[in-house]
Amino acid sequence: MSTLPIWQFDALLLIMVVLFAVVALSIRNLMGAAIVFGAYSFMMCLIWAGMGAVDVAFTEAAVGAGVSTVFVMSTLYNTGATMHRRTGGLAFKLFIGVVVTVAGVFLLSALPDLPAWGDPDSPVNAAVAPYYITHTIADAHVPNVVTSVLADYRGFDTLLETTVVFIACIAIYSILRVDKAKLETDEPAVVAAPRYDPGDSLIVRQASRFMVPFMQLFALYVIAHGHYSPGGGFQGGVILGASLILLAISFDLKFLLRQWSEKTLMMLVASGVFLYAAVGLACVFMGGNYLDYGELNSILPGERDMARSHGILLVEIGVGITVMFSMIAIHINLASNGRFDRGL
Amino acid sequence: MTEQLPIVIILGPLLGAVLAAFTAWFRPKLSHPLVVVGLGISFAAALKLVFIVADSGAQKYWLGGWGTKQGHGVVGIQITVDHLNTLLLAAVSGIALLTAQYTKRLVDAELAGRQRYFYALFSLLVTGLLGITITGDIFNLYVFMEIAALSSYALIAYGRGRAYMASFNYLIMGTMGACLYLLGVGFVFAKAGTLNIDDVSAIIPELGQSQALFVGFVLILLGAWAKMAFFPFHGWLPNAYAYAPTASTALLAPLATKVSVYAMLRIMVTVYSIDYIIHSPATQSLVLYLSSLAIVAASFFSLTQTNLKKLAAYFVLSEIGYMVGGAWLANKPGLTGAMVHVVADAAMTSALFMAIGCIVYRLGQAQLDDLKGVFFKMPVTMAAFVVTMAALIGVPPTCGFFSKWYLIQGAAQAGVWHFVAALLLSSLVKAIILFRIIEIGYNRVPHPAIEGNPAIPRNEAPLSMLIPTVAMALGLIALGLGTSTLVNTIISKALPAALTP
Amino acid sequence: MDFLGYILICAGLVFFLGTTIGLLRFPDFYTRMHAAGKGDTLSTVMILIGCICLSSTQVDGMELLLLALKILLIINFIFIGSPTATHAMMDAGNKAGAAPWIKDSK
Amino acid sequence: MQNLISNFNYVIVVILMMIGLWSMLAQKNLIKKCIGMAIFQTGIILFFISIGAKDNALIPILTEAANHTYHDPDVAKVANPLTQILMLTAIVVGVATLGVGLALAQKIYQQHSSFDEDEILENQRK
Repeated sequence: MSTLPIWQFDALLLIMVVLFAVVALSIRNLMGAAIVFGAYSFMMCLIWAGMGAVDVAFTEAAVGAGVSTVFVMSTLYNTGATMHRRTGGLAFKLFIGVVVTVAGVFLLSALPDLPAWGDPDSPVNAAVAPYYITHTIADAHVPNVVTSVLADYRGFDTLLETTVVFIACIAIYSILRVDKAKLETDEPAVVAAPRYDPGDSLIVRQASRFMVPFMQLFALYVIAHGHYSPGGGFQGGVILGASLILLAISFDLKFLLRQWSEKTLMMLVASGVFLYAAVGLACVFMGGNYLDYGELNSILPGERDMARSHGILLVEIGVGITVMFSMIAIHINLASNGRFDRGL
Repeated sequence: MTEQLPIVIILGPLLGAVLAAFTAWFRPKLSHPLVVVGLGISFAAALKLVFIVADSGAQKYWLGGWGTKQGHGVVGIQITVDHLNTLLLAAVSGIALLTAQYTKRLVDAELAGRQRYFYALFSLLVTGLLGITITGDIFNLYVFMEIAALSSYALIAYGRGRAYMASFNYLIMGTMGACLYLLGVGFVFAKAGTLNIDDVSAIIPELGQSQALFVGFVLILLGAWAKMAFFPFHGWLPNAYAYAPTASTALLAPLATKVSVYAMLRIMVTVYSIDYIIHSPATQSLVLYLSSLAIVAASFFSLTQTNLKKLAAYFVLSEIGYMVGGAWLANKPGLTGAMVHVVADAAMTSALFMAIGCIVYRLGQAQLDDLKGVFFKMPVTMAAFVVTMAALIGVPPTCGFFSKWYLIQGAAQAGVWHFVAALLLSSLVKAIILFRIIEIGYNRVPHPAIEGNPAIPRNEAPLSMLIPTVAMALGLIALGLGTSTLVNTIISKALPAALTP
Repeated sequence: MDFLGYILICAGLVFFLGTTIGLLRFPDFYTRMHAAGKGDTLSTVMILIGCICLSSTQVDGMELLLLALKILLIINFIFIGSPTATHAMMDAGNKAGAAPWIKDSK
Repeated sequence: MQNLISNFNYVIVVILMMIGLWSMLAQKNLIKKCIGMAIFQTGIILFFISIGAKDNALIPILTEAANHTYHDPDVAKVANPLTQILMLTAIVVGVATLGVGLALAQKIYQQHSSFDEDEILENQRK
């Protein structure tokens, strides 16, 4: 393929990233800040893709630039997007500035000691990592090294990461969800100004109806083909979630909730983690260590390496399920302010 | 089957939580027993491992069977149960089990109608804390840290009202801590090339003087300090613990900060060797001053509080100072004291917050002025409370005395007299507060035993709460009596060999 | 094929330049959105087709087909998504009462 | 010039870290704090990816030879997969934290009709 990177382009991107960060934090309109932050994330994607980290870039594009921006916007939809100008507090800001600068100088003092950028013999690149590159085919028959490390060598991290998404989902649910019956007495109802509803427009509805199947098809491809190309459970799950979020935005939440009730959504979120943990537990019952998919070769087709490959696919599906439904549930909670009726 | 025990410790609460999240939708009553069963399995495994470790040394477990490969070190994730963490594992899972039993009534009363995911989050928090304790991989530790942190934000936010802002502040500080930790891990990783704690600790001495390693060390410590609310980062803790529902605080206060202290100990003792601290005396004395300051400031603030929960939160802060200071004395009694105190303080804080929870359950609030006559209303609870306070002060047969004794011994040996003074001052302040509470609770009302005074009806907390509270208080004394056995069989083996005796 | 690819990409960049200038220089919300919506879509599509042409000289057979299919999917998304988004934003601006520019107004 | 680039990534990391940290501590607006948090996290991710980068390296997906066999990879020419896995985890953790932070901010806004920390504190004192 191509050789990397044209350094001028990289340097330009890096400077742009810093600029975007500053702009995102200094803009007074919060909606604008969210958009600029999305652009910042896309810049970051380019930089990472330029350094060969395609899976990370893919995830950041889907998660950091896509879904995060949607989350911030649905929060702002229910609240206010403008910041009041406030004076004072300058001394405090300066003090923090000094502290942060000291921290920065302290970090910079370590730079000469770090291995140079791109050195293939640096400890990080020479100690553990080569094992993965040279053994992934023999061990798990997965040419995408990232997938095999993600779901097999360091599969425990990924189980926990899925758990983190699961926790975030049920945490947001517990924080925001309110009963409609209690609404009148308990929480002051926020008086929302009449807002623009994109679902009013026929063009938007038809266009998203046309795009959603393609998105889902692509997402399934990303999950299933994660062994051979960038992607996997996370990215695919996020895209699947995004396709339904698109439906929720272009029609309305009720349209989505008619197909996926609250109960179904929240139970599916848990089921993905359960699938992952159960696959690991099955390995223990077959006589191996936890998450040692090789032990599954008596129930999955193929020898140990193929059993690993299939085990990876199983857990990726678990990850995909949890991530997809978490993203939808988080969006619904944020957008409808926990009322599950209307919203962005 | 015993070789699978380390992973069982994590899987018990994890699967319990996931199943509880399922049953919350069709059999809500099942959630609590499921979580209790999960924690019970975890506690049994942890207890069994204490004996195994005492007999045959550290137990290592490789996830996915990915152990050491020739020339590469450990390629997978390792979890380790050794002399340093086995006691804490048993303490965390045991306290969590007792607390889960204890909080049932509190949750039904405080969070009626909203408790759908409470026990799932409760169990996930325990998963995270156990994971931080058991893991043998510095990146895996970060993930567990976030699991514990995210579930605790939600548990605090259950308190509503001001709890949301308290939880948000905790989120910002907690994430800052986690990010600093992760950045520190990056620096260590850049120099060592591996994430496995055993491998890193073997590589670090070979690298010699290295600024990147030092920066990594400082960043990791700052991260751990933000998580444990050590002195300059303590702002979030009192509000978070005071406004959280009592049921959440009963779990968070004893365990969350202690486990972060353990993480710091693990980094100091195992990842970087203790020589690293001995060879940087400037940092060492700075941290010792900070810990003394933390103890004194927290003690001072606890004197000014009128709310029992906030007061207890400031106790937690001052105890953090004990442990950080003890660890940074970097001599044998100091480190022993810190290690004992992590376990002892978890038990003491747990008993303290359980007693406070009983009081809140009956009185509805925890203002000091409302405690009038509480000794007559709830004699058993208050007996447990007094025992706990005695332990916190450091009265001999309780565990608080022994750990404090080690700490003072260590400080004296290192010649750090300001730390000794801070320790004694903090004990004094706690004694003052105890007597103040006794004064309010006992003397402010006319004594009912005297003829003619109105009788005060007994109104004890329900047995499901009272039994764990009393058990915990008795446990403090038992732990105190068993301290020397624990130190000789387990903790002394966790100390680095290079230490001066 | 290479040549065609470069031509397409360069043309795309020219249109992009036009979009950017339009976005900055046009007088009101609607005309700016018009520039952004139209030029952006066209130039992205041109650049992506240019990419297909360029890659056709490097890979072949099944691999090229798959690659082209993927890029065509991207084009499909952009071709539908971008104008729709522009439309939604214009509509929202209209409802929010953004005043259109009229010739003599300032 | 190459030397400048080799440290340039790290310098940017430090700057991003400073921006993010400053924003988390000094900004009064809760949403800005959340965005600052996310910037800090992406800075760290950039650091990890930078230490795992290799000059002129390909993406960590092995190329297929005929018939389901794969070429023996040249380790120096394949980007480090390990740092990438770690950062995948970090990204997902980041979005989870951001979501919880936004949910809390939304609840706070409901109570106080403001994202401004000072106004919220004033409100709470009343």
